[in-house]
Amino acid sequence: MVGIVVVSHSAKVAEGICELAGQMASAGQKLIPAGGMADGAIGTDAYRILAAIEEANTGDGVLVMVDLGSAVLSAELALDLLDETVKNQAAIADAPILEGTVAAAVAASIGQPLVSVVQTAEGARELRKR
Amino acid sequence: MVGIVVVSHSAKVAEGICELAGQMASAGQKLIPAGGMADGAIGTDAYRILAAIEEANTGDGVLVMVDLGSAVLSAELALDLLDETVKNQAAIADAPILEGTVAAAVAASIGQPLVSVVQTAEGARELRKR
Amino acid sequence: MANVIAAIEALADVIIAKKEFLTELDAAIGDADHGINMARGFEAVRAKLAAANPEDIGGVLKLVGMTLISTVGGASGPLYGTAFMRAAVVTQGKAILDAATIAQMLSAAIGGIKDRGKAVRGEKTMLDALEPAYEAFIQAMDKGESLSKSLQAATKAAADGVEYTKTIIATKGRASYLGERSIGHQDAGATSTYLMLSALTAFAQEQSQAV
Amino acid sequence: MANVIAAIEALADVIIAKKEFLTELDAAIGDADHGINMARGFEAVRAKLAAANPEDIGGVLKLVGMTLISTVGGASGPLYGTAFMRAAVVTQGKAILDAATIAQMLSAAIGGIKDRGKAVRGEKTMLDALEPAYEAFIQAMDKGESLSKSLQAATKAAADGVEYTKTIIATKGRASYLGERSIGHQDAGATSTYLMLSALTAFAQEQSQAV
Ligand SMILES: Nc1ncnc2c1ncn2[C@@H]1O[C@H](COP(=O)(O)OP(=O)(O)O)[C@@H](O)[C@H]1O
Ligand SMILES: Nc1ncnc2c1ncn2[C@@H]1O[C@H](COP(=O)(O)OP(=O)(O)O)[C@@H](O)[C@H]1O
Ligand SMILES: [Mg+2]
Ligand SMILES: [Mg+2]
Ligand SMILES: [Mg+2]
Ligand SMILES: [Mg+2]
Repeated sequence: MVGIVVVSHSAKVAEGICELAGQMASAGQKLIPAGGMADGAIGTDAYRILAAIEEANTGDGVLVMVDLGSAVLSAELALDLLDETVKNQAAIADAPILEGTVAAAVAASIGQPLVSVVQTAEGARELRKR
Repeated sequence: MVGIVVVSHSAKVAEGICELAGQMASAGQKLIPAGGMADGAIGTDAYRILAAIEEANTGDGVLVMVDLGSAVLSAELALDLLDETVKNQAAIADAPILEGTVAAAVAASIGQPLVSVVQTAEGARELRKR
Repeated sequence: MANVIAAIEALADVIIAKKEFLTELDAAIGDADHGINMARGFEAVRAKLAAANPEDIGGVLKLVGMTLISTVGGASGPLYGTAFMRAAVVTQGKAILDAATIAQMLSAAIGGIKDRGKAVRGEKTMLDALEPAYEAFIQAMDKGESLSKSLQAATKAAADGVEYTKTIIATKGRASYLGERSIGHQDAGATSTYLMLSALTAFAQEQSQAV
Repeated sequence: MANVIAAIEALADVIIAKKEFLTELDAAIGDADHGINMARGFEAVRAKLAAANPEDIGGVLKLVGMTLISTVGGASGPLYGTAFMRAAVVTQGKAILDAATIAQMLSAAIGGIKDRGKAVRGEKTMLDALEPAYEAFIQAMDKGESLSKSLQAATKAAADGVEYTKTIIATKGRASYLGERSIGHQDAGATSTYLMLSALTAFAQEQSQAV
């Protein structure tokens, strides 16, 4: 199963999104929050993201979901800091973080490969709310 | 200033998003989380949303941001339960909850009217992350 | 009034008894909370009914609706909540639950669910149990069947509706995330609708035998 | 090595001293944390440098870069972090900070920031201070100016770059949310770049006078 890392500037947001997506996911689904700084401040930390990606990877790759611009910078830096092998198995989605994570968790849980899980996350942009 | 209510199934998510958006907002900006159930469970509660809308409204209207499908149902029900006058001043955005709230908070903070704030929130769907 | 409250208690009993079953159904194609949600809602309903003293059927149903809205948490909260609130409107000032009133209630409830959820039959929701149940109820009544028999027909139609949900794709609610993979599973909300109808039917039967 | 560490400490001093100023700049068109972020980062850098014993300039800069990455938190974290990491690469094995090395460092830093942030000059970012500073530095060096004078020229160009950021629209980073309304405000990141360059310049001047 593709693992999922949720990168937010807010630890609460990352944890909450993982909880919500976890409701829709199968038991073994990795959903790892990487929110906020080590000291609890608001922000993103590439090393925490890196550790989360390693934790989320069970061999089928990792989808990285990000909230705001600077989270993308930290996530991309985290990928650059990773082993080439893991790096090639990780993808940052250009998708709304909450909506994309929930949709991706369903796709990952049913065993979809990374490309499809990324597509599902990015397709969440088109989900209509009303 | 247009007030903003953030409706999520997760209290953590709603609070965290309000914190993130608050960083970008002016001091007087109302950002009211309406997350989870009264007992802390995951879910949405139309009466909590209703109370949050009333709290967020300073006369310039309220933007309601929602996470997943059933939050929309609860938010729409909350609008139906509101006074006609307040109801006509509230709008549910068809927008990604985190990205839309942050963008909308900026727009609301600079005094944009409700229609523009809704547009800004919904335009957040087009923001590219990479 | 007492028998309406007793009827609601019968609904609460079955929902609470089937909490795990409903949650399992929701786990397969949703977020594994429908039984938890509904049981939380009906526990609260029980407590509210014990404390309140509604004046008419409308008062009872409004209390049920409001309580479900604020305690269920899932999509079923605003949906069943709206259904009961709408049923409350058509039973304002009424004290006796006769067949015509039940028909009006079911019709109002369906209207509420449709307005709220914007679903139609065939989208794998509670409507796939409730709408055929309503139609079967009306048909049986028109044929001159007793209230009890008509409710039996409604419950049978709801059961068939639940079966039917196994064959279709969910296009509303969380199960729609699964698309075609939702086929083969019965809808949790249709099932809770069926369970409530069957509890109401059993309750009506007891009542009619007691009379 | 000691003077490189001392130079970094000079950067830390100015950033920490200007924490509130930088935060205010960011409050106007961003999220009011640039000073907080940078000061947290450089407090951590100070602590790390006190505990570590880097072997060369590259080792110092790598430590600075890694520490900023894990402690700054904002966009400036990965950006300055990458800048220092790239500068570390070109100073591996080096112990003396001469003009040619500084030129290489600045160039590597700019490359790092551009790769990471995908911005170009004119987008109201730190690049609007750093790139002109680099160019002025090179130009002064080419004219045969001293290191100290060349750094002065670089700092002057960075200051002009900060002024320039007041006249343009932000198209990268959080200030881009404001669009045209970002005009009239100076960029916080360009300002912290300027401050660090000016601290480095002052430090180099003291060093040259001491020699
Ligand atoms: N738009 C809708 N219209 C009608 N019924 C719906 C709709 N969305 C969901 N449902 C019903 O609600 C049930 C799910 O309820 P529940 O699990 O309590 O809520 P949630 O899906 O929010 O977790 C579904 O099984 C379905 O019958
Ligand atoms: N893509 C980018 N490229 C270059 N510099 C950027 C970019 N995005 C932001 N910056 C710089 O970062 C500064 C903001 O840093 P900071 O406030 O610490 O981060 P954040 O914006 O995430 O809160 C901006 O003033 C700008 O100079
Ligand atoms: Mg559910
Ligand atoms: Mg739910
Ligand atoms: Mg900032
Ligand atoms: Mg920030």
